[in-house]
Amino acid sequence: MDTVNVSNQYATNSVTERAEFGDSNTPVIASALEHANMKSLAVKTATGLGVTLVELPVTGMLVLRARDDKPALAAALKSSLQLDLPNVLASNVVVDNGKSYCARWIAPDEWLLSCPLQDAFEIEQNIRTAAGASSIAIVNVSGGFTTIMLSGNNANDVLKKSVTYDVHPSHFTVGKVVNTVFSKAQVTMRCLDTNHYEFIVRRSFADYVWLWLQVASAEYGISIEIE
Amino acid sequence: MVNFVKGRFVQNYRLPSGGRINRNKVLTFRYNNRYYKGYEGDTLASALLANGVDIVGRSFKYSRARGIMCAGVEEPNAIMQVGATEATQIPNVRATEQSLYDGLVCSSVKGFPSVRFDFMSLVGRVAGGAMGPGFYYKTFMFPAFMWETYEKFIRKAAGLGRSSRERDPDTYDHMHQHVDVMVVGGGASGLMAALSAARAGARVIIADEQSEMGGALLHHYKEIDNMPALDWVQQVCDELDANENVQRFTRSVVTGLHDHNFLTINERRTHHLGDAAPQGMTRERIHKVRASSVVLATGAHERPLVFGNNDLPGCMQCSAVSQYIRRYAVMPGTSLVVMTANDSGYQCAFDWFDVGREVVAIVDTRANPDGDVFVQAKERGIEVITGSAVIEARGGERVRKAVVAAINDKGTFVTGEPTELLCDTIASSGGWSPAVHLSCHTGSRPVWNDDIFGFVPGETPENNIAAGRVSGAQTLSDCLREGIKAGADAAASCATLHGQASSDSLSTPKVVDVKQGAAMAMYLVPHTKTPTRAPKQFVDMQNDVTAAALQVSTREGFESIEHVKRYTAMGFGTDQGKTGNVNGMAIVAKTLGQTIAQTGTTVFRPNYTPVTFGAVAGSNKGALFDPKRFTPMHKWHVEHGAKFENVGQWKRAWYFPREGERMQDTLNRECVATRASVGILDASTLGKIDIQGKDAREFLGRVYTNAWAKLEPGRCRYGLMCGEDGMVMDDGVTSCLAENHFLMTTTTGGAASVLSWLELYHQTEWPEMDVYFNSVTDHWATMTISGPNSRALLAKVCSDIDLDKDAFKFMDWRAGTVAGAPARVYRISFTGELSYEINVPAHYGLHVWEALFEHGREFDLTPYGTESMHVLRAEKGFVIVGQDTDGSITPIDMDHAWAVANNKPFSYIGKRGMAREDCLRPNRKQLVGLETVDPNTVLPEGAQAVRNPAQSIPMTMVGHVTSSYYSANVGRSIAMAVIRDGLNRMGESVFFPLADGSVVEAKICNTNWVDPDGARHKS
Amino acid sequence: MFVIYCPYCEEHREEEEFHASGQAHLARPLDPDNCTDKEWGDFLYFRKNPRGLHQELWQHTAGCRKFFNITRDTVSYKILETYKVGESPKVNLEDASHG
Amino acid sequence: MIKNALQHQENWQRMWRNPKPKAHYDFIVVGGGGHGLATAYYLAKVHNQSSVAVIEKGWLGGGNTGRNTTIVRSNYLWDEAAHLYEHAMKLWEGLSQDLNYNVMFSQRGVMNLGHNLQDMRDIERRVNANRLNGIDGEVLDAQQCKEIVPIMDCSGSTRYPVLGASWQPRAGVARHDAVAWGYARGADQLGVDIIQQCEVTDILIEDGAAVGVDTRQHGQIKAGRIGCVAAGNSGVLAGMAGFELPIESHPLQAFVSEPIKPILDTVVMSNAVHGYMSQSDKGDLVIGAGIDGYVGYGQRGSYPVIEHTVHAIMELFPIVSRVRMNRQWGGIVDTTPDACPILSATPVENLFFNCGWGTGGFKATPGSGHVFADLLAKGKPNKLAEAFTMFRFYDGALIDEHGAAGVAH
Ligand SMILES: Cc1cc2nc3c(=O)[nH]c(=O)nc-3n(C[C@H](O)[C@H](O)[C@H](O)COP(=O)(O)OP(=O)(O)OC[C@H]3O[C@@H](n4cnc5c(N)ncnc54)[C@H](O)[C@@H]3O)c2cc1C
Ligand SMILES: NC(=O)c1ccc[n+]([C@@H]2O[C@H](COP(=O)([O-])OP(=O)(O)OC[C@H]3O[C@@H](n4cnc5c(N)ncnc54)[C@H](O)[C@@H]3O)[C@@H](O)[C@H]2O)c1
Ligand SMILES: Cc1cc2nc3c(=O)[nH]c(=O)nc-3n(C[C@H](O)[C@H](O)[C@H](O)COP(=O)(O)O)c2cc1C
Ligand SMILES: [Zn+2]
Repeated sequence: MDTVNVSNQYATNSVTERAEFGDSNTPVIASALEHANMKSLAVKTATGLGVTLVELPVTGMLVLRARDDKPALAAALKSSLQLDLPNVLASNVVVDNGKSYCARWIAPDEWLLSCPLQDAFEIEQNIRTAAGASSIAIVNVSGGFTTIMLSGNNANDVLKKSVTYDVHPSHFTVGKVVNTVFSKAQVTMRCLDTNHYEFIVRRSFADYVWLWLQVASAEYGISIEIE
Repeated sequence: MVNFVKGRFVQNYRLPSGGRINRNKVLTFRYNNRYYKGYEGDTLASALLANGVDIVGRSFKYSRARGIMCAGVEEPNAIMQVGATEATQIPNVRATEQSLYDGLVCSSVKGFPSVRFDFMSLVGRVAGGAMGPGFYYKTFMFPAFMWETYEKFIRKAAGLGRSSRERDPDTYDHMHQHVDVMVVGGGASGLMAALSAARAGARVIIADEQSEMGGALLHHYKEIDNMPALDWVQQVCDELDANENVQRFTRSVVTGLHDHNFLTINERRTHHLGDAAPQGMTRERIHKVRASSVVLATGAHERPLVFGNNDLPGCMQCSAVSQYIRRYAVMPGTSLVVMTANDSGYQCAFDWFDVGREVVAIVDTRANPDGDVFVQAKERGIEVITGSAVIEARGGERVRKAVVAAINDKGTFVTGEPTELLCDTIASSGGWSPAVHLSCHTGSRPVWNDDIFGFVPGETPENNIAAGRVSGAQTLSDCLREGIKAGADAAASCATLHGQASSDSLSTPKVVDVKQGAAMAMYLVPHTKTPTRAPKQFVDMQNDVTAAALQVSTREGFESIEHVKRYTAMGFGTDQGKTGNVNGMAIVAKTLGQTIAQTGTTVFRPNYTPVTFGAVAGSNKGALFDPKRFTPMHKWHVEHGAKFENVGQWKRAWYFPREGERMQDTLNRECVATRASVGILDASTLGKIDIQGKDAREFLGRVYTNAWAKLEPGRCRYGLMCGEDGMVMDDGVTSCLAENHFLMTTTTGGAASVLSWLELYHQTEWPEMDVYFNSVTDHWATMTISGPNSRALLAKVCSDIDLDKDAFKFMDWRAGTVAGAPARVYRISFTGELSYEINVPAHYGLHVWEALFEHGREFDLTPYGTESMHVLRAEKGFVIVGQDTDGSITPIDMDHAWAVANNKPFSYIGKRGMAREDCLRPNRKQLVGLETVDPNTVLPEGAQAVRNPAQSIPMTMVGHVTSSYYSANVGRSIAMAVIRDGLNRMGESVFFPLADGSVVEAKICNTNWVDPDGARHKS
Repeated sequence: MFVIYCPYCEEHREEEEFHASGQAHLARPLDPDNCTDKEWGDFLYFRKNPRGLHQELWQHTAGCRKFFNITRDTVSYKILETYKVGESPKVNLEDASHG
Repeated sequence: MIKNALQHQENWQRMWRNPKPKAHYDFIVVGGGGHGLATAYYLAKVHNQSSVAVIEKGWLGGGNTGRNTTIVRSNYLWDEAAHLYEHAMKLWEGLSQDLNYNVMFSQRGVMNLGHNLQDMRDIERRVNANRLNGIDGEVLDAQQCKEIVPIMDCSGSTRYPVLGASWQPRAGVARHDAVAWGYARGADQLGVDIIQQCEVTDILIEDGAAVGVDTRQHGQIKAGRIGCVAAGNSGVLAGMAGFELPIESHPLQAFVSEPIKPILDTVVMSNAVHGYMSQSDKGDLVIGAGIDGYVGYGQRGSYPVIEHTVHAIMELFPIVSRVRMNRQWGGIVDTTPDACPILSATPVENLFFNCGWGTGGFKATPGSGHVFADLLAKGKPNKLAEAFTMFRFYDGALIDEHGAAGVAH
């Protein structure tokens, strides 16, 4: 049995290598809001320009952890993705060949890295290799979240209805990442630009968060876009 | 008085010009089934007065006629039922706060059959004398059984308005706000505070409960900076509105000031628009404001004086009279007597006089008033009767006369012969009570100020700044100056602005102040008779509390003002004593021979004015009451007719009934199919925690009761978790993924608390340990296939794991691909059958689930829910923590001694707790199986066991049923129970006396009903 | 409702993001197996519960999930300091205590 | 009554005297809430003690007695608790007559709702235990709940549908202030000195035994035995005597609506969605909220707790959407780890504590006073009190009412 400190669930069976069987060999990816049928929602709700909502397709998500060996993790991330480990409440983004990688500060010993879904395993392996024997942990949590984008002239108003955090542009600045309470759920939110926000939501809560956003946006007019 | 003609435009009491109303917009409304007209800009109260409606309610206890007394939130009498339809009924609307809208329907809340002729008032007249304070406590207790009959009648008379019987058609929402400076009140002081804070660069909110900014300036016209005051107000508002850092809210009451400067604003967005909110708008919004500093510029409420029959319609606050005349162009009557103990009362006489109506006299309680207003009154030719008071009002249902008499200097007794003045309105002013309410919400006590004869805010934990009338400022220029300073100081104290707060300082606007004469401390006006014998002198109109009642209760020993409040109900009403409390305190103080400062106030609490439950709930109702958590396969369950069970926030498939099946039929089918072939359960809700690090294994050893030192990668083990008290807390299977890497599963309900528990011990007790915890509950979709055909089924969708029974053994796990998706498959079993728990990333969950069904047809793959899962595990005697345990069960009690390792080097959590004296005593309740003597009888879960069913009540109970089912597989009922000393009493009978009188006998047995040797799950 | 400074997120956040976990600095007996029922009971259940300054443990549950300590006045609800686990408080309880 | 009315309410007797404290009493009861006053009353009445003082730092009944939602029931799960609360219930049933003061005990029934399957199992278990302990109770299904409370949404379409309830018909509400006043008057008439506005600042201990108290306003007062009945402040008093209690004092809040016409004839409590509501004789809806998670002596709580409860109330009673919340307030409740009280001797001789009633002791007021008077008079616990010793937190014999009794109010 192998004794390395590796989560090897994808070791031999990454998504790209498909095994051979019958008619169900193409795994179908379902996002957390698949059941909501965005297409039909988009048709029904495209009534205004106040707020635009989008659920992104399933994204690769890795939790990166390190305490004393944080420099090792930082170096590993840098070498594998040219990405710096962000400081408190910050995020760093690298776009390479049309692929986007974003590392978010979650806690002093925790970061959330998003990447293309298919690349998650490889990135995990690369970082682990680069970090060598240092004490770090990486967990693939791609299935555990969905990403919702909120934009439009009234996006900040909707945010004010939803989270207790001070989202004034002078406080929730571009690039800032905040874990906070979203009504009765929790989210990781990032400010991408004025009136443009990203919510990373636990999959099982996605329906609730989406519904909430829809209700909170209603007065401004919502359009739902499909990615 | 006035001729009411349906639909005719009467408004006999409307002045031909003036007021801040829009005469071009005529509004029709209905009050007590008659139609009236008013104008845009009216309140319901001003419109009623314009139409000459002077009785708006009946009092609670004595059923006396009551009229409109005030013009603002402090109004105690004009309480209305509003709403044109059943669903839009609103009880207890203050007519003075309700803007008029077209089609408004309202009625008075008290009075049967009508407010004009009231049946209860007869009762009040007869019984009123007997209804002193504490009336109920001294009566009705004999005979004992009759109290509840009396109570029914008392309750019938209770309450003001009525709740709707239907659902509210409107919605409500909330908004979180963060500001540097929150200014409460938009009068002269508040406006200046907001402006100076805004100029200093602060983020500011200013909120006022009224429909427009200006506060007292709205009726107390003056010139400011050489322009009409309201032009000046407009100018300030324009500047505030142009500043993007300022939010200005009207119709917005600050209802509470909580710890660390957290405030709630109730913004009534649509109350002035109609019964129901316009499409797309929420009816009310609550702003939850976190402010660095708060400026309280809440002004003051005028205190009417307490005299005989002071509740007669026609008795009003002086300032209210001014407001009706100047703001609404409404005359509340035809001839006025003013009684005042200070200069401010004169203004209403001037306002009345200046529109050409009769002022009979100003009765000034002071012997020698010497302010400018005294001179001005003389100039107008108004008679001023000094050193006197209106000791009593007379009239049937409206003031007809004021009884005036000379009083001594201190205002404590009548010195002269009473004379009567004919009038229909008596306006009184005893002074002003600063609106200190908010300053008290975090526990601060207001402080008595002898200069103004009122309480001003005391020191608050957050050093909030009071400015203007609320702090005792007496002149408009003082108010303006204080406002400017407060705003600047508030901005300067904000951390975010430190240093950079530019004081582009505001110069104090120019105003001309008049010379003020000294006020007199006056609360209860003396009468020739003592309060108990004089005509009733009301302190709290809404609760019919009189001066006499206060004196009586004080003499009965209720000396604390808090006792007085509770004994008499003073200040308990919907107005919370805004006009009456200070008068009441003064009366109590005097009775006890102490000062008002010594007597103190009762506690002011939120809400400043009442807030609808709808607003407080906001959008957190219906589907948004609480999150529904869904598994990745939820959609499939819905499409296949599942019934759901709430487990925490999760929706779990409970069972999958087919057409025509009763629940038990479904369970029988699901359970039999599973053991006969293969069944499938969605187990995605189980908590899953990824644990990595060199010390992960040691950590497991410390938090679980059993041993982990030897678990190899690729293997799984059941773990039992206790609290430090040794009681079972959670359980689940943990797998070794790699030497330093584990996956822990927890119960569905325990997921969050177990993760927190692990973090707690790691972060605070053992920070030196190298270990990381991460929740992966949502990441994995988990489906358990169970039954003899599960291997064959799995083989159809998984080719890269060797499924051979020896290669992939019971309690092994393997990584592989299932239906094309990367998977971890665990060979663990909660049913006792050959089982595989397939885990795939959640986004593949539905796909894999469906693939299993595609291939499962030939095996009759049967979906089952939590209920069959419960039956199947009970057939094997597996426990469910939380159902079979209750926080008082140790692993030993649970018959899980096998899961307790006593030779681990570290004293793991739970070990010491289990060793306490009471946990070691014999005769504890232990988990055992039960078989009813009649195999078809299913014991109710929760049935209590006794050894001797013939014992009389109270019976000695020895335990209870924790789980109980009919098992189609076993062919009889089975149950689990905790029974005292149960493990030593196998084969003995226990009895269950049930609610229907029957007694069920059952025998204690062990719990392994199916496959006791475990051959099946190992097969 | 409190506003609490998280020493890890280095920001003030609303109380709703946090969870209170009782008295701080409760040391688990080092040798549980050799302590008396009384000593164990004191650790498990008996608390200072002061009226006045209190050192308590909180978790930033909806934020960084870190536990940290607060010195708080249980009457005025003022928070005098927050500090990380392992750090020492700066406020001396004796000095600032209420009567 | 009639006589007084004719005399213009001028001749009522004082409810209680305002005596100067004596130098020594046989018994001092610290705390003039319902429990303390009842203790003094029964010491005088049942045990014929004539040298008894109650020392109260504020106004009588100004602690939790004056700020609770007044729910009285006895349907507790465990035998020990059930017997104690039922003892209280029996006393409630004759209390107005015993005190000659109407405490308005109104046995309008209390309903504890179940919203999930485990709730219903717990309800079954508790009601069965109650029945066998001689306490009235039934298990209701959703339909029966609807019949008793027509305004409740029992439709099954709510987030957490009402599945059923336990129902205790003999349970109900009482007028909280009247309870304090009635006991105070009764005790005063039996010679008990009630000393208000007098704060105990220290417990005087000599040779390991309590001999009296020190007070802010009246200095030292000596006593043979001292009973502390200070609810939320019990920890502070224990601190004076040099020991800790297994208690934390937390804020607990409640609020009332404006008075409206009767819509609710009974008491409804829900643990799972957390809220409970009744309607007072004056017409206000009296609603209890949850507890704050931290120690707090401020007699106020945090706003999210209020909101949370309003969400629950709106979920159960959506028709009250336009009814308004008038006033909210808080008390300081003394919570124990097992949600059961402490009636106990202490490490200090002659010093006894009656505390830990937490969020639910109003209902026990008569029983608590009765049993504690017995403990004080005799120096050792009777059968009803035995299990409630503070030393159970050492040997582990807890009486855990959390799980099964739900909201412990
Ligand atoms: C919001 C709320 C709702 C509740 N709802 C219910 C309910 O529905 N049903 C129910 O059964 N229970 C309920 N309770 C609990 C119940 O109120 C209490 O358990 C009960 O009232 C306690 O009574 P007591 O006499 O022991 O305490 P208290 O009434 O608090 O009396 C203790 C007294 O001790 C005094 N004191 C303290 N320290 C000193 C000192 N050093 N010197 C002198 N005097 C001192 C205090 O001033 C106080 O008056 C509720 C509590 C709250 C706060
Ligand atoms: N009549 C007199 O004798 C006299 C004497 C001195 C001053 N004044 C006048 O009084 C005014 C003083 O100004 P000021 O600003 O101190 O008081 P103000 O009464 O003018 O303004 C206070 C404002 O606060 C609002 N308010 C109070 N509590 C609130 C709450 N909780 N939420 C939202 N709004 C709330 C009120 O509706 C009011 O509009 C000046 O206009 C001055 O001319 C009158
Ligand atoms: C059962 C009950 C009913 C109450 N009803 C009202 C009420 O109708 N109006 C009111 O203003 N306060 C009411 N109160 C609250 C009291 O005014 C007060 O807030 C409470 O006794 C706590 O005291 P405090 O606020 O002075 O600290 C009620 C309190 C209780 C316990
Ligand atoms: Zn943090």
